[in-house]
Amino acid sequence: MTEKNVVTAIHDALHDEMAADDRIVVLGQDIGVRGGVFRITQGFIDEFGDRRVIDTPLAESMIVGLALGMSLHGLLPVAEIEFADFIHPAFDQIVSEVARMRYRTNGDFGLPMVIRVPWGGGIHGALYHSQSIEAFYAHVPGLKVVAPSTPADAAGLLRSAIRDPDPVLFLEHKKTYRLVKGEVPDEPFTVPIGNADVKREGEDLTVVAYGLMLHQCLDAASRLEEETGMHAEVIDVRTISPLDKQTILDSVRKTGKAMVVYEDNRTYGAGAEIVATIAEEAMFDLDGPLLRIGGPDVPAMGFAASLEHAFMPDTDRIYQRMLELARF
Amino acid sequence: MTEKNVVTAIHDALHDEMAADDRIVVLGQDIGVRGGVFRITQGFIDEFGDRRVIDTPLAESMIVGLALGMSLHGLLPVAEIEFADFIHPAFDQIVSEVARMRYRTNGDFGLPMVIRVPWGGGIHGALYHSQSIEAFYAHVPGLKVVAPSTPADAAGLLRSAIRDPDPVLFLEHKKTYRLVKGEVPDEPFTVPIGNADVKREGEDLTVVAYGLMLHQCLDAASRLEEETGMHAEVIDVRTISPLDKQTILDSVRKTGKAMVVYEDNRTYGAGAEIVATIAEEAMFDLDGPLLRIGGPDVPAMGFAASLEHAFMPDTDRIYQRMLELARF
Amino acid sequence: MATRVGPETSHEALGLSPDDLLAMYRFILSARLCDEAAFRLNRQGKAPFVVPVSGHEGCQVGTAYALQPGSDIWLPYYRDLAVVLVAGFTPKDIFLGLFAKADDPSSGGRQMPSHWGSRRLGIMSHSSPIATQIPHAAGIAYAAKYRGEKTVAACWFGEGATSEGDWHEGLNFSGIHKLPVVYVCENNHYAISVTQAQQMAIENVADRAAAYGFPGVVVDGSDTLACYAAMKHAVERARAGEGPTLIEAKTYRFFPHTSDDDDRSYRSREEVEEAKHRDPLLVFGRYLTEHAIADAGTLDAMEAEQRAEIDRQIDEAWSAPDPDPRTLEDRLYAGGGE
Amino acid sequence: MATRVGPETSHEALGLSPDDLLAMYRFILSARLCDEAAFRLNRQGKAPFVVPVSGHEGCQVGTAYALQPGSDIWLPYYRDLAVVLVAGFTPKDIFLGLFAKADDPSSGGRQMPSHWGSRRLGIMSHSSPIATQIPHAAGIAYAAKYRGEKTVAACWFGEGATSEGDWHEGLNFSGIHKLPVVYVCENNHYAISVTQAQQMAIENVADRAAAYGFPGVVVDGSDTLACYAAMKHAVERARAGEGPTLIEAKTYRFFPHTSDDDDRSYRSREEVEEAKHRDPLLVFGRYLTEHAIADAGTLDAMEAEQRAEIDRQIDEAWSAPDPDPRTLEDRLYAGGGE
Ligand SMILES: Cc1ncc(C[n+]2csc(CCOP(=O)(O)OP(=O)(O)O)c2C)c(N)n1
Ligand SMILES: Cc1ncc(C[n+]2csc(CCOP(=O)(O)OP(=O)(O)O)c2C)c(N)n1
Ligand SMILES: [Mg+2]
Ligand SMILES: [Mg+2]
Repeated sequence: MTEKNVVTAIHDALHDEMAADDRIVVLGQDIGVRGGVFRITQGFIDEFGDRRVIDTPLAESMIVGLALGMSLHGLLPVAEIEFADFIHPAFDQIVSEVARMRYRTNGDFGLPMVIRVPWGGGIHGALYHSQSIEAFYAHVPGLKVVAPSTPADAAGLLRSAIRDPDPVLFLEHKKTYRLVKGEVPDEPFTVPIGNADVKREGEDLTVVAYGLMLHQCLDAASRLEEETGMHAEVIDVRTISPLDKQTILDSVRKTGKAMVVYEDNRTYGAGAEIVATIAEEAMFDLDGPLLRIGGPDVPAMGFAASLEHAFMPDTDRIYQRMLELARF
Repeated sequence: MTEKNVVTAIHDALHDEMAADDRIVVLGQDIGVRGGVFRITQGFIDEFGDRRVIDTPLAESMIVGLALGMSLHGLLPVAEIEFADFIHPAFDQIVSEVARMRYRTNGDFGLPMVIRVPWGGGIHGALYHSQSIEAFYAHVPGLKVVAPSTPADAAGLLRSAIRDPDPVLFLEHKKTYRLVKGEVPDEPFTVPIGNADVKREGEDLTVVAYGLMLHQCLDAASRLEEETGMHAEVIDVRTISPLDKQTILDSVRKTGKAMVVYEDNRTYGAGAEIVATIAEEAMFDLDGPLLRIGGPDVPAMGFAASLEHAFMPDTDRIYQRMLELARF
Repeated sequence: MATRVGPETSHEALGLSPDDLLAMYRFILSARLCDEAAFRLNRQGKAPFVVPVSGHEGCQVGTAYALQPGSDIWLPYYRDLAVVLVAGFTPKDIFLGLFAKADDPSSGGRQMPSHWGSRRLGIMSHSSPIATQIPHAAGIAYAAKYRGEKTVAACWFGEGATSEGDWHEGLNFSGIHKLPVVYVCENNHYAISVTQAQQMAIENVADRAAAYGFPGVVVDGSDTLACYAAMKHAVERARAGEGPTLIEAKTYRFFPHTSDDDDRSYRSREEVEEAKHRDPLLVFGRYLTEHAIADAGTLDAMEAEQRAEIDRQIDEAWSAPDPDPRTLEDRLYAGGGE
Repeated sequence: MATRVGPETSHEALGLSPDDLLAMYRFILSARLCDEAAFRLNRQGKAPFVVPVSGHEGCQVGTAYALQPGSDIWLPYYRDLAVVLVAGFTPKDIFLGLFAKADDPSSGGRQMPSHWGSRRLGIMSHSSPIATQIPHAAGIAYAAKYRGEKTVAACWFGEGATSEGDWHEGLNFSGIHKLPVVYVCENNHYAISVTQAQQMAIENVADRAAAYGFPGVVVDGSDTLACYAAMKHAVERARAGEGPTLIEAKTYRFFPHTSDDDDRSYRSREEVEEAKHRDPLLVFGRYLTEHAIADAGTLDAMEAEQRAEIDRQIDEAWSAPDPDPRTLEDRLYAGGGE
């Protein structure tokens, strides 16, 4: 075990996978001598060379389409989109091509490939460096979408993603990069795609979250325990698609109360599916209202600190809603 | 009043608006001499000329970006995307540019423009001529998304969309184009954006739908009445964003039972938001489970008739679930 | 500016034997006959959707024949019936797709007809959205080069496809890395109804190659040997590590865009009839007779035999099983259903 | 192939008066001083994010000065501080944006600094995603032509932007319809750390104009008058209905990409110092003194006066109110909040 932040955990896992398998190549903007704007590929160009560490032109659709072609011809590409906000030009390649290759060929072709994407707010990124994009892609059959929130999960899920026979969209919350630290096993362990994780056990209510919000929920949960002695069970979704309904429903059936917290625009967001799933499958086990906390329905957050702060669901607001629900 | 099918209703409304206001231009692929692949702009090129009826190159991102520029400089563009399946290359222009212009300029700029998109299945379109796209765009703040299901609503909502000071994504279900006929007022009436419509009144359960599914739900509802004497209230969402919660919640509070039907892939689909909204705001008024019927989570429908049929939620399946719920 | 290749007079100079020429003619003929049969089946209500090839067979066979089946990679688009025949599809494979049968090698009846794909034959699956396969070709070529193979990736598309951003992005990357890829534009001057003049402000698509740092070549698409010559040279350059080539074959589509299209609204019958004077089947047939590779009788016999063979394969395809609706959710992910 | 313009020797030939030259110099100087002040404020912790312009001022002022403020349309990108000064922004406007104040004319503190926009001044709002404004420029130019105006739309971007599909799609449409638009590429040879050689296989972005059927022009970006000459000619062509021009100004970015960047990882200090010998401020200053438009003393006085003025406007901007968090959901739709 070694304590690492999220950036280091991802850097090390990616590095070790590349060292072990030369079919793996990384491609993206500024990932070479610059080491990536978030330093995930720091030093890679010197160790693996520019044939395996490819600084691409400024063209996201091409980056994804190129990775697809590489995957079709025996490589294991790990593409980086510089910011989640800039993945939109690649929407057609991801939705029409990457996600559908296996299905449209009736299983004749498969596409092992990973698209790494730094997402999320709280870093003064304003409208175009703060977006959440999971709702768009979780809805796309054929694509797996993971969003780890801790260094260990990031490392373990990245290894699973690289070894997965199908395409994986790998979401890394920018604010957690250096903020969140934790113990990471030194051996090449994996965390399975498709399993949510109970990050904190409790019996009074269930709180479902992912990304930065998971940590805010954990903080609110500790405060709830300190101030009221009540225990929130906090579930880290980890894999947004396919969604691990079982873990969520088991917890809700146990606590009888549920709330879902996410940073993205609230309406038609990923949290809607989680709430809808609980409502459809566990409504009669509930003894309290079903709550959802999401970001306001405006395009991401403003640059001004006052606007960014007003956008992000904060620990205090989450705590207050937890309290109401627990007391209900 | 004149009886028209959906194609004629849209053709006539668009024609009359263009005749009345020469700021309106239409642009898209094959909309000129070809009259559009679905004949919506039949004859326009002769009447309005090629400066107002623009056959564009094969580039959807450009079509939307071009329309944005036209709107910024005083025109009222109505862009056509040939099939909803081909709007994906324009995702960035729609999400990052069109939807955000007013917000990002703090109201300094506004973008009156319409993007017309034929969507949906049941026409032997296979994986890439059958898709539903509403879930992707309903989640985008700043963009209005409408999906009429009848000739009158199509005409009235198109006029509202063209006159709206903000961008509107106008979804036309391909299967309804010639299948659905109805009386359309001859005067230039409008149907307000943002209002759902109770297409059939009832007290035993509430059924929420849009697009082709609305008609299947109406058929199932008549059968329910004939065979059991029970009455389903069928709500046509009409505007997917902003969602008319009030009309839906009022009905659910009245009937105490609700089901949501949509053609798109079920998981993380638009129906999830509707179910979640009902669960959050009316759970204690429910005296039955909350049901959702959606398409399977595979990329659209296969070309083989057997696969297409297996994909589409059909009237019989809808009827059976209605029956269960009504009897609950 | 793009260079011009052809007219090609001697097949010997190209290293093509009489057998090669007859094989090429057979492919052209077979594609033409498949087309006619498909439209016949469409009228009979047995084939709901047909994408014609007629008019394009010469440039398709000419370019495809210069590749190495088994090792080179094919990225065709829906118009490329003749390309996939050269790549190894049988007429039966074509009709299994047309009838959307369970054994359709491209998609098991999931995709529309003419959306080709076969892992075994190295034909990369493509979708309906235009030009998305261009960056795929670059990625495949990059992987082939990375792995030290001599593989060449060839990618076909229409002139309308050149307007999509993906086309620009893919060619740009290919040029930067001097990848072993050949881009073939089948310029038939229409994108459904949109004319070339509405599509671009230039006369030759091939001139765009200069924007990406590699050569562009214009060739007469009805001259099969000229197309072969241009492709042969491009493939050699690619194998030698000299990078991509953009070949533009000027051609014409004899039938409507698809069986759903009505082309009378956008082009005159005279224009269509005029174009048929340069029918690649006639042009190449004439070459064979003039060079005494075959006489008219041989070619007629070949046609009769092909017709019978194709009809036989159509019957086999027609009687094949439809996809089982219970497989609807299979093969979305690895291991998902057998 | 692109043509070359300049070096430009005589301003008279360009119809520029001594006052014009002094005004142009003042814009260049003022942009430079805004840049220095912004980095100072960044170090003081008062400006979290700065996008530098230094090195680009010559080509920005040279091209922008050839437009008609009030009627022509500006589509700048984040690097174009000097362009928006010419278009009518005051230094205070710049710093209201830098401090994300409620009165920031571009976005009221919603967007990052240097994401320019002003309806009043005809500066079209842009976003962070690169190259999305290219089709907007085409649409605006189409509308201007449709309405029978003499308006010209001018659109600036870096060489990295040319790799995006939108760039290709927008230029293609502009060429087809011979639109009154001028595209200006500020080629500083880097897209953050990605070199031009990694970005494209060609030396001159301007050569790509041939792919769209209109002229491309290469000009030395440190030669302000040469940039003006190229732009003046392009604007005249556009107004005369002769269509678009692609101008490529070879320039250099003296500072890191932004205040968040560290450029030592991808370029040597020697390279940066070398480039400063062609500092457009020095080059143009020399022109003014050599042509006796102004002596060193006048220029020094202008600098002192500008410095004081900018500091005054910075203080005003700094003390302006922050956005009210209660306005977070306002102005998403028309009528949504005041
Ligand atoms: C992205 C996208 N937009 C629109 C379409 C509809 N469409 C299908 S084929 C076609 C024309 C293609 O023309 P071209 O590339 O010249 O090929 P051709 O059919 O002429 O051989 C269009 C517009 C599509 N399939 N994909
Ligand atoms: C679509 C998109 N991808 C990536 C980025 C991140 N990014 C911001 S600026 C930049 C480099 C732009 O280089 P260039 O166009 O040459 O302009 P310069 O900064 O050199 O003036 C990149 C990659 C972005 N803003 N948008
Ligand atoms: Mg064509
Ligand atoms: Mg640059």
